[in-house]
Amino acid sequence: MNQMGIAFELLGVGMITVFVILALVVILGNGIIMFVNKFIGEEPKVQAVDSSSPVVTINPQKLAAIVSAVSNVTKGAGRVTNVEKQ
Amino acid sequence: MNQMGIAFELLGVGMITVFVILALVVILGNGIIMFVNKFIGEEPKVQAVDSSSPVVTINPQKLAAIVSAVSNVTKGAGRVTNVEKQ
Amino acid sequence: MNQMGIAFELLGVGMITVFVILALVVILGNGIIMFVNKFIGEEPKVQAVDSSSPVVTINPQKLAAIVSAVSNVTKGAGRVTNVEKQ
Amino acid sequence: MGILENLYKMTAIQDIIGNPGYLLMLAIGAFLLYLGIRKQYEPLLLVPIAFGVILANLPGGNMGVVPSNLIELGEGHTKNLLEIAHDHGIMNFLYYSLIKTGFLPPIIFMGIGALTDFGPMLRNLKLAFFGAAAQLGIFTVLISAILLGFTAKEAASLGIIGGADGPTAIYTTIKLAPHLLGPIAIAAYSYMALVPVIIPLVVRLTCTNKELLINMKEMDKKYPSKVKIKNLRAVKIAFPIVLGIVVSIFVPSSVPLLGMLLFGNLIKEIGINVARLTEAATGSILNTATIFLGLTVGATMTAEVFLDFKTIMIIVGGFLAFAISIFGGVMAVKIANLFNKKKINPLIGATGLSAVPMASRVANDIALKYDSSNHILQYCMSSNISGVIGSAVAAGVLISFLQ
Amino acid sequence: MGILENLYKMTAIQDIIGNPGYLLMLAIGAFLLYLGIRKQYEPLLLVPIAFGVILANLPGGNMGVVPSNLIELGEGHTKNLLEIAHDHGIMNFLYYSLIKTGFLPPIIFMGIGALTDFGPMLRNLKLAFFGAAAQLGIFTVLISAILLGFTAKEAASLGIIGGADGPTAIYTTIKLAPHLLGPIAIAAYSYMALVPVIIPLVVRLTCTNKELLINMKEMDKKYPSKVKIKNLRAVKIAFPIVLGIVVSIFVPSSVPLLGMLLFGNLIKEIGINVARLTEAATGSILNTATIFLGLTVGATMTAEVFLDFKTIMIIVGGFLAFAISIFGGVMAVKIANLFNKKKINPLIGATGLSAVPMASRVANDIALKYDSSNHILQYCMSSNISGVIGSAVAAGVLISFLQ
Amino acid sequence: MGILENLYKMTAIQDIIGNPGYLLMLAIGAFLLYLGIRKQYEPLLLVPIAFGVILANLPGGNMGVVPSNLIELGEGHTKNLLEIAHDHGIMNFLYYSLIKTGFLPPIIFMGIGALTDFGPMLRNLKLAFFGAAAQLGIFTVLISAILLGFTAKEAASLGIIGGADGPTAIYTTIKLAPHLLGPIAIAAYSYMALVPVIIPLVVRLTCTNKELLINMKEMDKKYPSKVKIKNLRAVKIAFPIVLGIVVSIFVPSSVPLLGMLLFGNLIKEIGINVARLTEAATGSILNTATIFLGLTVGATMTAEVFLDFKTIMIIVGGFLAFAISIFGGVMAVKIANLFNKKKINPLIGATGLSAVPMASRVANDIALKYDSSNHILQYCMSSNISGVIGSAVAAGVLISFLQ
Ligand code: NA
Ligand code: NA
Ligand code: NA
Repeated sequence: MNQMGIAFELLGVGMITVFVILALVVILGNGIIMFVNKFIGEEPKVQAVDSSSPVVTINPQKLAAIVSAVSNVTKGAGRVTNVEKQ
Repeated sequence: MNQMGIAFELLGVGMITVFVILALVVILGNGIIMFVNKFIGEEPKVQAVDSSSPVVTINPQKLAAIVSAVSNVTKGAGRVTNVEKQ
Repeated sequence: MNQMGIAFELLGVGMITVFVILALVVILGNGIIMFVNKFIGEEPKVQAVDSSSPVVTINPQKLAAIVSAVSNVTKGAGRVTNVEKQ
Repeated sequence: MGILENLYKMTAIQDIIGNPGYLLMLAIGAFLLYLGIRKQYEPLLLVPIAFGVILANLPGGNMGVVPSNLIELGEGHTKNLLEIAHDHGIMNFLYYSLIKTGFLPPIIFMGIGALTDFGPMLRNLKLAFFGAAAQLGIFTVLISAILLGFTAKEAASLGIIGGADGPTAIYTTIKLAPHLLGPIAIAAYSYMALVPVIIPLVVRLTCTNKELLINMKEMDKKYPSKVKIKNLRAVKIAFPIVLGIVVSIFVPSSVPLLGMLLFGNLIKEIGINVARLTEAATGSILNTATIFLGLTVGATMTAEVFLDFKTIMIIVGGFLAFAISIFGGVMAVKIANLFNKKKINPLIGATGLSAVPMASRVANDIALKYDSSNHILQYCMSSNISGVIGSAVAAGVLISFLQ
Repeated sequence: MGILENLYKMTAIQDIIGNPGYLLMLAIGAFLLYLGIRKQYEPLLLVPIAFGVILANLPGGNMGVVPSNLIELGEGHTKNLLEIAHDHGIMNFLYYSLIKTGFLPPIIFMGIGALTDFGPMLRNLKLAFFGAAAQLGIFTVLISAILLGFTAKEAASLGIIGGADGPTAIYTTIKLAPHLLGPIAIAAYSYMALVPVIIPLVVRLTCTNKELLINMKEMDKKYPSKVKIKNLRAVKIAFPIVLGIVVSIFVPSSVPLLGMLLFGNLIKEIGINVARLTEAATGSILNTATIFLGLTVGATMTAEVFLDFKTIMIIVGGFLAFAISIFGGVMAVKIANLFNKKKINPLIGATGLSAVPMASRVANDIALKYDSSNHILQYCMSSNISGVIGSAVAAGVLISFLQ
Repeated sequence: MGILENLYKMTAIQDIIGNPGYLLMLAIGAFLLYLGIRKQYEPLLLVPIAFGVILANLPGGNMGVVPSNLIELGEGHTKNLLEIAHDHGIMNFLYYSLIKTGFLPPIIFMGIGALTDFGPMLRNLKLAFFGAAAQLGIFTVLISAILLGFTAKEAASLGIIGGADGPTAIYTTIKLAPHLLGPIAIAAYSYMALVPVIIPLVVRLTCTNKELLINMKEMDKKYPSKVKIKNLRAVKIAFPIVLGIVVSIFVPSSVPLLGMLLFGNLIKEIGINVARLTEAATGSILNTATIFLGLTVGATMTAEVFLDFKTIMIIVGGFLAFAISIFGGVMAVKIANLFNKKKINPLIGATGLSAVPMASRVANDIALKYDSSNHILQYCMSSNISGVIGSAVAAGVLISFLQ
C-alpha cells in the first residue's frame, strides 16, 4: 500500500479504536459502579487515617511558625522540604 | 556424588554452618559488649539531637492541625507526605 | 615531547587557563550585575512563597512537640524524617 | 609559542567559528530557558530540555546525543553501555540507556498515574467519550505530513503532538522516528504551555455565545443521571485494573504506557498500605526521570540535527495538530447536542485534548467569563483525563501499525 | 473490509482465544491483587507482583519476561541491555538489568538493615541461637524436592522459602533456578503474610499448655543474666562491622546479602552524621527497588512458565518448609529446656523462622492468650532477627555448593 | 570426614592464611571507619568507602572491583553489564556502570551545584580571582610525581588531589588512571577532612601577624566597591547560564563537571517552579549517588591493588598538593597587596583551595583568634567557591591534554 493509503487507513483505524476504547471506558466504568453498588456496597464510615483530607483547620501562620521552629532548632542547617506539590 | 548425597551433605553442612554462625553471633555479641563495657564505658548522657526519641508529648489532634495548615497555606497543592512508615 | 616537557607545559597551560577562567568569572559576573541593574532592575518586593526564609520565630520546643505528636498518632510507626541537612 | 597554540587548540573557539550553527543553537537554548524561567512555560520540562540543548552544543563538551548509526554494529547488535559511555560520553550513556530503550516515558506515566484522580471522570462518565474526538488532530496532521514529504513514521510522530501529552509524544517518537525526538518534544511541551492561548482561539472560531452559556449544573438538575456511586474507593481501585486489562486486549501496544499509568493510579488508590510505593512513584522516581528525560531530550538537539527544514514543519504541524484536536472535541459535542435534550457545553469537548489540568482550568475560565455562575471545571476534568487515555491509545495504534 | 480486519489483527483477541492460559493468569493476577489489597497480605510486594503478572499476560503487550536462552548468544556472551530493550521491551530491560544481575535483593537488604534494630537481640543474645534451628525446613524440603524430581538447584530454591525471607529467597533463586523465580517469590511472600495462621497451627501441634505458660520475665528475675550493656550505641556500631567480617570469612557467598544488610544497619546506628545515606537507603532506594522488584518478579510469571506442575509443588513445598522451620525452632527450645533450669518459652523458637516482626507479634499474642501478663515480644525479637541472619547464611551455603 | 572438609573449603580461612594482605586491608577498612565514625572525617563518604574496602577484601565474597583488563575483550569492545554481573558480581556491575562510565561524579556535582549559593561570591567578585592561584599544588605535584616515576596520567591524577574537591579528583582519576582510584579518593577526602589542621599549618609558616590582622570590613568601608546588586535573583539565574557557556568554550572537557554543577545551581535559583527537580538533585539522587560512589570506590581497594608503593606516594603527594595549593593562594594575595591600597587578608587566598565550606570556617576562626571583630567568612566564601570552579577547570585541562 502506498503511504497515503496507510495514512487514511490509520485515520480510520485510529479514530475507530479511540472511540471504541473510550466507549468501553464509559461502559466499564458504569459496570464497575453498578457492580460495586450491588455487591460491595457503602464505604465504611470510620476510615483508616487519611492524611490527604485533614479535618481541623488552623491559622496558616502556624505553618510559618513550624518552618521557623525547624530552622531555629537546626541552626539553619535544616529545612522543611516536603510540603511538596502534588 | 548423586543428587541425594548432595542433599544430605547440604543438610549437614548447612545446619552445622548456621549453628556455628549463630553461636558466633552470641559469642561476638557478648565479646563486643564486654569490650565496650571495659574500654569505652558509659555513653555520654547529653546526646546529639535524636529525632527518633522525642521527649515532649502532645495532643495528637495537633498533628491533624499541622497537616491542615499545610493544606491551607498551599491551597490544596501541598500535603505532608513524610510521616512515613518505618 | 618527553614526560617532563609535558609536565611543564601543563603547569603553564593549566595555570594560565585557570587564571583566565577565573578572570572571566569576575568580568562576566560584573557584566551580568551591570546588565541586570540596567535592563531588569529591582526585584519585586512581594515575592512568591519562599520556604527557606520564614519570618515568624517560635519556641524550638514546639518542634519537639510536633515530632512527638507524629510519633503518638502513628503509634511509633511514623517519624519525621525530612528535617534534612542541606 | 607552542603553549599558547596548544591552549587555543584546547578551546572550542575554532569549532564555533567553523560552524556558527552552534551559536544559533546556544541562542535557541537560551530562548527556551527564557520561556521556561520567565514565561513559566512547563518549566519542569523546558528548563532541563533547554539546558540539555546548551550542553549538547558546546563543541568539544561531548554532551550531544550522537545518531544511532554510530551505536549500531550491524546484524541487530549495538555497542554496549560501557562502550557508549567510553566512546560518546555520559549524555549518550544516559540517552541510550534511559530514552532509546523506551524506559523513561512509561516510568513518568507511572508517576502521572499516581498523581491522577479518576474521581471527576467517574462522576461524569459520559463526558469521557469526548476524549476520543479530540484525537482528530493526530491523524489529520499525519496525513498532511505525508503529503509534505515526511515518511509515515515521521508523520505519525509529528501527528502525536496533537495528543497534547508529553510522555506519549516522546514514547511514540522514540519508537518510530527517534531522530526527530528533540523538536517534537519541544513542540509538545511548548504547545501544552500555550493551551491558555490555543483553546480560546479555537473556541472563539467555532462556538456561539449561546453554546458557551450552556450551564452544566442546571442541565444536571433538569436531567439527573441515574447512577449514584456508593463506594467511591472500591470503584477507584477496580477501575484501573479492569480498564487496564480490557484496553490492553484491544490495543496491546499501548500496554507500556497505559499499563504503567494505571499501575501508578492503582497504588495511589490503595492508599496507606502501599504509600511507600506511591511516594516513590510520585517523588524520587518521577523527579529523577524528569531531570534525565529533559536533559537527554534536549541533548538530542545538536546543530546538525535541529537546524533542518523538518524542524520548522514540526513546529507548524504541531500547532495544527493541537488546533484540530480541539476542533474535533468541540464538533463532537455539537453533534451530540443535536441528538440529546441534555445539552453539553462545547468547552467540555475542547478539553478532550488532555494537557491535564491546564486545559480544564482554561475552559472553566472561559465559561465563567460568559456566565459567572457556570462552574464547569469538574465536568471538563472528565474529558480532560479521558483525553490522556485517548492519546495513549492512538499512540498504541500508530506504533502497532508502523513499527 | 480491510480496515476492520487490520483492526482485529491489532487486538489480542486472537491470542487469548488461542491460549486461554492467558485468561487464567489474568485471573491469578486479579486474585493476588485481591489478597494484597483486600486481605492486606504483604501489599508492598504482592500488589506490584500481581500487577506484573497482569502486564506480562496481556498478549502483545511485550511485558512478559522471556526465558534467558533468548538472551544468551553462546560462549558466555549475552545480548546487551539496549538489544534486550529493543528485542523484548522495557520489562525485560528491567528484569535483566536489575534482577538477573542479582542487584536488587542486596539493595533491599541494605534498606532492611537500615530499618532493623539489633537492640532487642543484643539484650537477649542467647535467644539468638534459636534462629539456627528454625532453618531446618530449608534443608528437609530440599531433600524431599529432590526425591520428587526437582534438580538440586531447583530444590534448594524451593527449600529456601523456609527461610521466610523474601529477598533471600529471591536472591537464591536468581542464582540457582531463575526460571522458578515467580512462583517461589509468590510463595515466600504469601506464606510470610500467612504467618498469623501457620505459627499457631504448628505451635498447637507441638507445644503443651505448660510450655506456652513459661513466663520469660519471671525466669529473668530468677536467673538474671550477668552482662549489662553500658554503652548500647557503641555496641550497636561495632556489632555489624565485627559480625560482617567474621561471618563473611566463614560463608563468603553470603557477603552480597549480609554485607549490605550490615552496611545498612551500620549507617542507621552511626546516626545524624550519615543521616542522608540512611534516608536514601530506607526511602527512595528501598521504595524504588520494591516497585521494580515486584513488577519484574510478577512479569516472570507468563502463562507458559507458571502453568506447570512444579508451581503446585512449590506452593505445597513452600508451606512445608515454613512449617518444618517453625517446628525446628520449637524443638530446639524443648531440647534446651531439658538441660537448663532457666526455661524458655517455645514460642521463642517458633519466631526463629524470621518474617520480622510479624512472627514476634503473633507469638506474643499467643503467649498473652495463655497468660495475659506474659509479654514476650522483646524476647521473640531476638530469635526473630537472628533468623534473618540464619537464612542468609543458609542461602550462602546453598549458593556456594550448588552454583 | 568429607562434610567438614567441604565445609572448610567453603570458608575463606585458607585464602586469608595464604594472603595476609586481606587482614591488613580489613584493618585499614576498620581504621577508615574509625576516622569516619569517631573522628567524623567526612563521614558521608568515608563510611561507605571504608565499608567498601571491607567488602572487597573478604575473600570469596566476590565484592572487589576487578582490573579493567578482565572486562576488555579487545578491539574496543568490553563485556556488557550482564556479563560483568554474571562473571564478577554486583560490585563490579555497579563500578563499571556508575563509575567507570564517569557517570556519578557529574551527578554529584549537579547536587552540589543545587546546594551551592553563589551569592557570597557575587557580592565579593574580585576575591574569586584567588581561587585560581590555589590550584598551584595540582601542577607542581604533577611535575614532582613524574620525577618520581609516575606516568603523566598517574601524576595528573595524583596532582588533582590538590584541587581539594572529591568528585573532581574522582572524575579525573577515572579518565586518566582508574587503577589509582581508591587511594586517590581516600587521600582527597581525608585531607579535605584535615583542612582544619592543614590550613593553620601553612598559614603559620607563610603569614605575618600583621597580615592576618587585616580587617576586611574596614577595608570595604575605606575603599567601597562601586557595584551594587539591585536584583540578586536575576543575577543568580543568569550567572550559571552565562558562565557555563563561556567556560565551556574555553575548556570543553570541563563540561561534564561544570555543566552539571551549573545546571544544579540554575534549578536551585529558579526556585519554586522547578522545586521538584532541585529536591531530587539534592535529595534522592545525591544521596543514592553518594552511597554507591563510596561503596564502589572503596571496593577498588583490593589487597593486590592497594598494597603498593604508589599508595604511600599518593598519601605523601596528596598532602603536598594540598599544602602547595594553600601556599599558592596565600602568595597570590601577598602579591596583590603589593600593588593595591585596599589590602586583602591572606586567609582569603588560603580558602581558594576549595573544600567548601570548611576551609572558610577554619579561616574565619583563625582571623577571629587574631582579632575577635574580624569576621571574614563571607569574604572567604568567594574564593572558596571559585576554588571549585578552578579545580574543575584544571581537571578539564589535564583530561584534555592527557586523555
Ligand atoms: Na490527548
Ligand atoms: Na529465616
Ligand atoms: Na579547588
